[in-house]
Amino acid sequence: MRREIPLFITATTGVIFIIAYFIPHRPVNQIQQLFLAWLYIIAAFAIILGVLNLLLVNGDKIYKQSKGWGYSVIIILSFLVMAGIGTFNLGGRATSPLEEGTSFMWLFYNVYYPLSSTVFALLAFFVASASFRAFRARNKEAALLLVAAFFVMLGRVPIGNYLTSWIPLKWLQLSTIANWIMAYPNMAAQRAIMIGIALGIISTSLRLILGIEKSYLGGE
Amino acid sequence: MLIKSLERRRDRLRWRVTSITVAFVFSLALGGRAHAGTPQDTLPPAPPTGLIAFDTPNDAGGSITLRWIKSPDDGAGAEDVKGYQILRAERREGPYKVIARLPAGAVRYEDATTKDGVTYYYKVSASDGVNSSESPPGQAVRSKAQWFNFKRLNMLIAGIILSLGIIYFISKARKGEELYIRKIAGLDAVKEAVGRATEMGRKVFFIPGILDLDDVQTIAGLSILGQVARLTAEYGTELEVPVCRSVVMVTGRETVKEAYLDSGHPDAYNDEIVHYMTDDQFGYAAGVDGLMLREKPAAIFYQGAFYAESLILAETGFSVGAIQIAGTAMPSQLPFFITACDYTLIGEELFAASAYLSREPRALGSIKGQDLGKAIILIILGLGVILETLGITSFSQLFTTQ
Amino acid sequence: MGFFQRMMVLDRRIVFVLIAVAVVTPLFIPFRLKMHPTPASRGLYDSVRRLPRGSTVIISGEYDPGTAPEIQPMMIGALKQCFRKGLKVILMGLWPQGPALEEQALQEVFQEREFKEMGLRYGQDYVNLGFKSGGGAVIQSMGTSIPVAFPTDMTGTPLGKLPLMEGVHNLSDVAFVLDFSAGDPGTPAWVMFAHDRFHVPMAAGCTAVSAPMLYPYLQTKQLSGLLGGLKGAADYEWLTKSPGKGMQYLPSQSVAHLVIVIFIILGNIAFFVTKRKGER
Amino acid sequence: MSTDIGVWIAALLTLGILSFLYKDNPFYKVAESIFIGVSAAYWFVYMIYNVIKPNLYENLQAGHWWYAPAGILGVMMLFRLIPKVGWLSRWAIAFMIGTGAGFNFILYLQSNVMKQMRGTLAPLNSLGNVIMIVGVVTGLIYFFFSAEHKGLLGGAAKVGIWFIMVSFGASFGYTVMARVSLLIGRMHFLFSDWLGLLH
Repeated sequence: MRREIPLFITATTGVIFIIAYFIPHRPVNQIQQLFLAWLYIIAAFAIILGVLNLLLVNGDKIYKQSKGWGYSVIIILSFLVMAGIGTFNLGGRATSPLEEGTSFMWLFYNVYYPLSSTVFALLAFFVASASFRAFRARNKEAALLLVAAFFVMLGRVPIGNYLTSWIPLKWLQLSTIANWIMAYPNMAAQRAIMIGIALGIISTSLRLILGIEKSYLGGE
Repeated sequence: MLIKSLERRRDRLRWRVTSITVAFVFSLALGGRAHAGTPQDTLPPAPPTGLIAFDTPNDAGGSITLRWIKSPDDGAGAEDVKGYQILRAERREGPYKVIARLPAGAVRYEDATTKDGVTYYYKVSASDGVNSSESPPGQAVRSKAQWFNFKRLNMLIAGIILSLGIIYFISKARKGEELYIRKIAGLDAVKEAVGRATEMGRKVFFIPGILDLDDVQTIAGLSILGQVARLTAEYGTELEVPVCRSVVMVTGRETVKEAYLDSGHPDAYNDEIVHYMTDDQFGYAAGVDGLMLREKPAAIFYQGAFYAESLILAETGFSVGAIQIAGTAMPSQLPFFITACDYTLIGEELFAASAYLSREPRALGSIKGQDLGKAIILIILGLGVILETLGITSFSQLFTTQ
Repeated sequence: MGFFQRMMVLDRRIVFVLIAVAVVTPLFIPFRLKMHPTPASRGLYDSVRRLPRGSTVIISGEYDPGTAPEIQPMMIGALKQCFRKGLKVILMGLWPQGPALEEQALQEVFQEREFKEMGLRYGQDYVNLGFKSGGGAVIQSMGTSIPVAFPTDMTGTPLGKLPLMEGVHNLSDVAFVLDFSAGDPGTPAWVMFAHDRFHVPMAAGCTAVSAPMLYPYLQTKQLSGLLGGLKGAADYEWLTKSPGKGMQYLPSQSVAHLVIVIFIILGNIAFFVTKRKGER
Repeated sequence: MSTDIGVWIAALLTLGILSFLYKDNPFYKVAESIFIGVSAAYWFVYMIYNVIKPNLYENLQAGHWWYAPAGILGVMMLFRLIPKVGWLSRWAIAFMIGTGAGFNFILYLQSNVMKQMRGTLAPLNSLGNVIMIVGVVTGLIYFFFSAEHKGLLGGAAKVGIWFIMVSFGASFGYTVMARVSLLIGRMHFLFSDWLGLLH
């Protein structure tokens, strides 16, 4: 029963969502709408599960005093502070913590915002150093890749226009070449890749619905 | 048809005559003031004609579609129509209520506020902003839901063909029948890289990506790890697999152990080959970076799902002079791997390589089923493009989806 | 050790400093830019321009602070263009960070006199429905009924109390969708559900990382326009004639690109020179 | 220089993350730990206020009993944290997986296979069309695994990989563009909002 019921649920929901595409009639469309209304709620619980799991893992680290457990304390504390202020809507006169001007939003702008954006900003530095130290035209393919990258990188910023605006033939100017690369060769290859990936996803979905693929059920 | 349209034209003419008479009478009554103003203000536009109302096909009910021929004064030099109003009643004689206003030029409206089973009557009126004129009511109409959306028949056929193909190949693979998959060029490089590490007496590193075991790329990466481990066991080269997920560590250990057993060197295996570092993305990247600088491996494999850390790892790997072989289906990381590594398995090549090595029926059957899909698409593209070039477009129309 | 060999073992922190300088310096020098908007950017601008006054548009935000420098100028541009055209705007997001950043964008727009003077009212001219988990499934549900997916707006007001939502029951009452996304769920979900299944015309803005992958949707007209990364944002500011951060950042972007291209060329020269020496 | 405490906190946290560039260090790790905790809290609060409250709680309160199964499945999802009844969470996971599979099967077939194929069916009457058709066809051939890449097929696959490389070049350029933009955004914050050197 531990495996049969989940397999049955997967198969039924999957089939309902497929046939609802072809059959607009009751009750199929109503069942689909009901299942959808459930889905966001269950998806929200899945995210809450992830949050609780993070707390448990870090709580465990603190309990066992394993390496770097001090950072786990910081993780849990900062969670508790922000989640507490948000859930109980502390320190704000608004009816919802999500309104502008609440303490929760203050934390969002002054703590979450800079941290989240700086982590991504780090990557610019790594791209720069890898450009210098690792990106090599080691074969014909890589050389082609880099040449296309040059055209796009320079053609997409004003400096590319200044560098080539003296060329009387418009189609030889960098921005025109970049537009052309994006709209034709890039688009064509991306489409081939897109179709390939889509076929892979279709086949995985089919295997899931038919119960051939059941790795999501885990061991046992 | 012809008679109908003639009748309509006659009606319109008659109507026009009356309206002109009315306007004339009015203008007399108003002491000829109308002549001084703009004449359109008193002359309503000719009404729209040929109103048809029908249940909207291929839908879930609750909708009726209307079509009409626009008023002859709409555009066509007269420019006397500012817009149309849709009127609806539940009895032919009314009362009619305005349910929508549309801009000039409209010839179609979908009333999506109907109740299934209720009989409705519609009228369309053309208005010049001051006066309006109504069409005669259309025939009685009811909305209902349909049991099949025929506009989507082509999708049904495509879905069935593709599904049957995949199921056929999976069952064939399960029966143990030999399914051909071409050799993936990158796999030859694996042997070469491990060989070089052996010659130089340095380690081989294997990084199975940073996602958990629920990602297919990680699973594909691990089956390549099996192959690499078999080679290091045979050649007696040291292997190191730093991972960032504890579940991946457990499965990774099983994979490597099995490979060492298979190749007859169980004594060379120990659990420390596969070791956990940290779950955190950049912490992991920094940790592996440190390991690389210390151990200076001669060959590094990156097989699995990668995000931004790909760049940091591949750069350090390059700087210690290792042969690097990557494989991932992460589109935004592939360009960086291609320029920083010696060989890269691109997207589906990773899955094909893993199926090629593991001979796992599900994976193998799926690859073949997808190939069938690609073959069909290629044939359709070939045929369709030739026909399009010859000016025949009806073939392509078959593939338009709604 | 030769010059090139020494270059190869250069501490990467020196490269870090160089790129920081390349990015910061142009911020201090005012440039006057002449933009050449890409056809894809123009497509988005034109399709919003052609919408009849008073029609309802959905603007959805799937991005977070990490990608805001690229997407936020687009969001601001879209709000400005829609408000100027007198369009009714429904804001929402499939990422929880989206609605908060949309609120920030609104505040920034209303700081400008032009928009302050319009006297736009919440609930009447624009609403923010907030976030819902479930990705594309949310859009599918909106196709049949928006109130089932969003019983309330972001701060808990029932949709029935918002005048703007009176005539808007499902996606067929929406004239256009503008989606600004930084990943998954994002633009592909909107294309698949809103455009392909419910036939609502749409255009998108995305981070530069995902732009190349979305080009196939442009050719098939599944998207009527696409803003890609900071360049797309700057194009949009140029087209709507309201310069903002997009155009302000572009000079830095130019210099950084040039520096990176030079880095790659130098690195490759060093690589081939040392390799040839090694072969000898 | 700013006098706003919020800006100062934001600036210090920004510098904490940037210190990773020098090397992995405690400042970075503290900033990062705060990020992990705060980000989890943000998601948590949004789930409660934007989903659980309006879609589940208020619906149940209004007597919409048909939302009850969603609540039950949702709670079952959380059982995963309790080893003894963890298997029950599979029901909820199965529901999500089934929905995803059902949707994906149709959506990808329609939007990313059929519509893309339809878009490629064009007459060979312009250079653009020729490039598009050759690129799509040869690209698909490159990812065709049932035949060896020899002869005509091998040639086509070779052309396919060139197309793929050009598109990866475009991705490369665009990704670099994205990373740099984010850095500019942060630098602008430091020099303008915090230090007040820029306007």
